Formats: sequence, C-alpha cells, structure tokens
Amino acid sequence: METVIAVLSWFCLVTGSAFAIIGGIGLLRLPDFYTRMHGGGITDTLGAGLIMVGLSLQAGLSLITVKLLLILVFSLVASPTAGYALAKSARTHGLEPWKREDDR
Amino acid sequence: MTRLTILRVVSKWMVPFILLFALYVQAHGDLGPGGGFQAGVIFAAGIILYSLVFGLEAGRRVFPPRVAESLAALGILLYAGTGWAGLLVGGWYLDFPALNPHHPSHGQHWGIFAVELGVGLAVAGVMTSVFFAFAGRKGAS
Amino acid sequence: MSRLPTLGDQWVVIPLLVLLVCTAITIIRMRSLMAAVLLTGIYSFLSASWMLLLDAPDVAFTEAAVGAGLSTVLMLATLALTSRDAKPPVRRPWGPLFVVVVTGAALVYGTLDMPHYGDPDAPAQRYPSPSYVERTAAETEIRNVVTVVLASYRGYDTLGETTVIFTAGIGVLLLLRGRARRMGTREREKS
Amino acid sequence: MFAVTMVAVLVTMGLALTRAALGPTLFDRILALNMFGTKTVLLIAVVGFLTGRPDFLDLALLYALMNFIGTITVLRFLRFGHFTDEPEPEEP
Repeated sequence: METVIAVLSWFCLVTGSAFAIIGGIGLLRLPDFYTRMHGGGITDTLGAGLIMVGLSLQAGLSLITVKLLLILVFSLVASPTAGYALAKSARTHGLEPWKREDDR
Repeated sequence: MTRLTILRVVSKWMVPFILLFALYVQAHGDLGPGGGFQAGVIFAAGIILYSLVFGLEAGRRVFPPRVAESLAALGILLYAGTGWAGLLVGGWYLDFPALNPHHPSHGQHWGIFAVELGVGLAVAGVMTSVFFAFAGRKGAS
Repeated sequence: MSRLPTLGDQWVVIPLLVLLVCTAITIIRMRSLMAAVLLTGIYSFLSASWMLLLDAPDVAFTEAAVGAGLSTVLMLATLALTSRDAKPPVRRPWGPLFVVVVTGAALVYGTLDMPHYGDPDAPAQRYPSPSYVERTAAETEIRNVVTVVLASYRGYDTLGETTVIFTAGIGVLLLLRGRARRMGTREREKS
Repeated sequence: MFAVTMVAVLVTMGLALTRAALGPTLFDRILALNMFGTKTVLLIAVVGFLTGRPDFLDLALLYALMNFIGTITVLRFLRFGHFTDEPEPEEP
C-alpha cells in the first residue's frame, strides 16, 4: 500500500512539474496574449493541482494535507476567475486575437 | 463596481474567507507565523477586494471610514491601556506577568493577546482608511 | 526546528537571488510605470520566498501581505493621480552611479568580516537570542518566540511602531482630505 | 523527487519573469505576474513540506490570496484608470 502511494505521489509530482514547465514554455513562446493564456492556465490548474495532490499523498492524513487541499481549492477557484477577468478585460480593451494570416 | 458576473460571485464567496483567515492569523500568532500586523493587513485586503469588485460606495457602507478611523484609535488605546493595566495592578508599564500574579505565564499570554489585538485593530483601521482616502480621488487627467 | 542549515536545502536561494536581481534590473529599465508596479509585485513575491528560506516566516508573512497585496493597491491608487509613464532621464546619471557602486563595494567588503550564515558562534546567536528563547519557554506558554519578543520583551518598541503607523495614517488622511476640501471650496467660489 | 519539482517551479518562474519583462502588452505582464504568484505558492508549499513545518502552508495560502487580490486590483485599474465609483466605460 505504501509503495502504491509513494509511486502515485511521485507520478503526480513529476507530471505536475512537467506541466508547469510546459505551461511556462507556452507562456513564453506562443504568439499572442490569448494563446499565452493557455500556458498560464496549464500551470495554474494542472501543474499546481498535481503537485499539491502529490504532496498531500506524501503527507498522509494530517493537518498538512488539510491545508494543502485548502490551498488547492482556493487556487482552483481563484486562478480561473482571474484568467476570465483578464481575458474579458483584454477583449474589452480592444486587444485582437491572433490569426494565422498575421505573421509574427 | 464591475460587470463581470463570475468575478462578482467568486469574490462574494471569497471575502468572508479572507476575513476569517485574518482572524485566524490574529489568533494564531502565538503558535505560528503572523500576528496583529499581518492580520490587520489581511483584513484590510479583504475589505479592499470587496470595494474593488462591488464599488467603493458599497465598501464604504460595509466598513464606514468613520468606523475604520475609530478602530485605529481604539487599537492604540487598547495597546496603551494594557500597559496601564500593568501599572494598576502594581507592576510596571506593559508588565504582563503582573496581570495574573498567581500564574505569571497566563498574565503574559493575556497581555500579548490584548496587545496583538490592539495592533491588529490599528493596522486594519489605518490601512482601510488610507485606501478609501486614496481611492476616492481622481487624477487631473 | 533544531536542524542546522545545510548546503543541501540552501541551493534554492541562489536561483531565487538571481531572479531577484533580474527583476530589479528589469524594473529599472522599465519606462511604463504600470509595468514597473507589476514587476514590483514579482519582486515582492521573490523576496518573500527568500526570507522564508532564511527561516524568517514572520517577516515573509509581512512581506507577502504588504508587498504583494496592499502596496500594489496603494501604488496603483497613486498612479491614478499622476502620469502613466516615467519621463526619460535628462542626462546620464554617471555621478550617482559611481557613488552607488562605491558604496555597494564598501558594503560587500564589510560583509567579508561577518560570520557565516547559520554560524552558531555568531554574536547575534550568542546574545540576546538564546536568553529570549529560554525565557519564552520558561515564562510563557506561547510557542512563537517572535510574537513574545515583539509583544512582550520589546513591548515599548512595538507600541512605538504601532503609534508610528497610526500617526502616518492620520497624516495621509489629513493631507488627502484637506486638499480635497480646499479644492472643493475653491470650485464653489468660482461658480 | 522534491528537488525535481523545485527545479521545475524555479524554471517556470524564470520563464514567467521573462514574459513579464518582454511584455509586449500589459495583459501579458499581468498574466505572467499571476502565474508567478502561483509558482511562488507551489515553491513555498514544497519547501514547507520538505522542512516539515506546516506553518509555511499558511504563508502559501496568504500568497494565493494576495495574488488574486493583486490581479483583480490591476485589472480594475486598467479598466477605469482610477478607483472611484464612476460608471464603467462603454463596451467598444
């Protein structure tokens, strides 16, 4: 049982880290603001979520797990909300999405 | 006041938790990191979030500037008054162990709690009233 | 708690400090004040994590609450009253740069004599810290030594600090309100 | 294993910082700031877990909170240019 949990948590940590880096690369390399939001979204939800789950699996049932899950729930609510507000206000500011015809 | 509905709903849910977290930091200062100053700042941040999302007028209704300023003064008075309490029971100024002669460590605890509460009230009051004073103004442009 | 810091968990500090320096240079080169405020937020996050790694969670707590949250709000509120862009410097500031570099070099030279990080024989570790730790354990039931030192052993100091915050707040309020009222009367006189 | 996670988080922080420095629009910078904040929360969580001090997790929670508030503040400021209660500008 312990091995299973250890392997599972390592898997979560490694995939979470991979998602974080992939999101970071996306944030840097994608062509315009709206596409870059995908990168940010990946790190904020999948990356952070998997790392938090991995950590709480390691911690077992304790105060640490409760706090970790609290942070996880909070960031799962807050990040998409901030992203939504960001995209919406960029749109109302007149920032046009990138199209294939634009060369960048 | 913002028109973004999702933001309004999420903030409505989040502000109570931020204020609760401020109280947790206030009360938990003797066990973990944090204390009056941090709690006051977090409380003010909660009020600021509320006023940013629902409008400055709504924020002023929830936490009137007059109340904020009174809280700031009350906090200082609470701090200084705790010091006077030490004098009244025959110790020095800010002498917390003297507050409970039979159990000095309890006196120490009460004193620290009161003092931290005073700091928290003062900081929360000052920060919110400074925010309201700044935010209520508009540049010349 | 009683673990001595080792190189093993201190390596994180180095990339953090590198990022911190990069952020500072970027802020200096930024002409848009809005972007500078945003980068100040990043700077604050970085320095708070650095303080945390140096085992000062109370300071990191304050930095996170004030630097990342409130000061962004207040700086933006100030930005609303001024222009959005910094004016380009009139002339190259070689003189001030020279002074800053010399002062920095002198300070770095001064740190060479300082005890190493985590050195148990450092003067700060010998006196008065151990007495505070021992007294906290003996005289109170409170576990956070920082709270006890701030609120009890150095209670006068904290009373002064709180009064300073209060006074500064009153000063800001008087300045802002007083000016608004004066401008209000002037407008009324005009009309 | 934790070292891998920490390195990944630090690398992502560096990437986000680069994006914040490059811009080009303010929205890119805000996005980078938001992401940077989340990465700080992760870094604190991992460090706090490593050192076995759950106190650090309070800090991580505070960072998440302040990150959200900061982002909302900046957005609101961008929309209006000030914090007073004026009617919102019309949608273009």
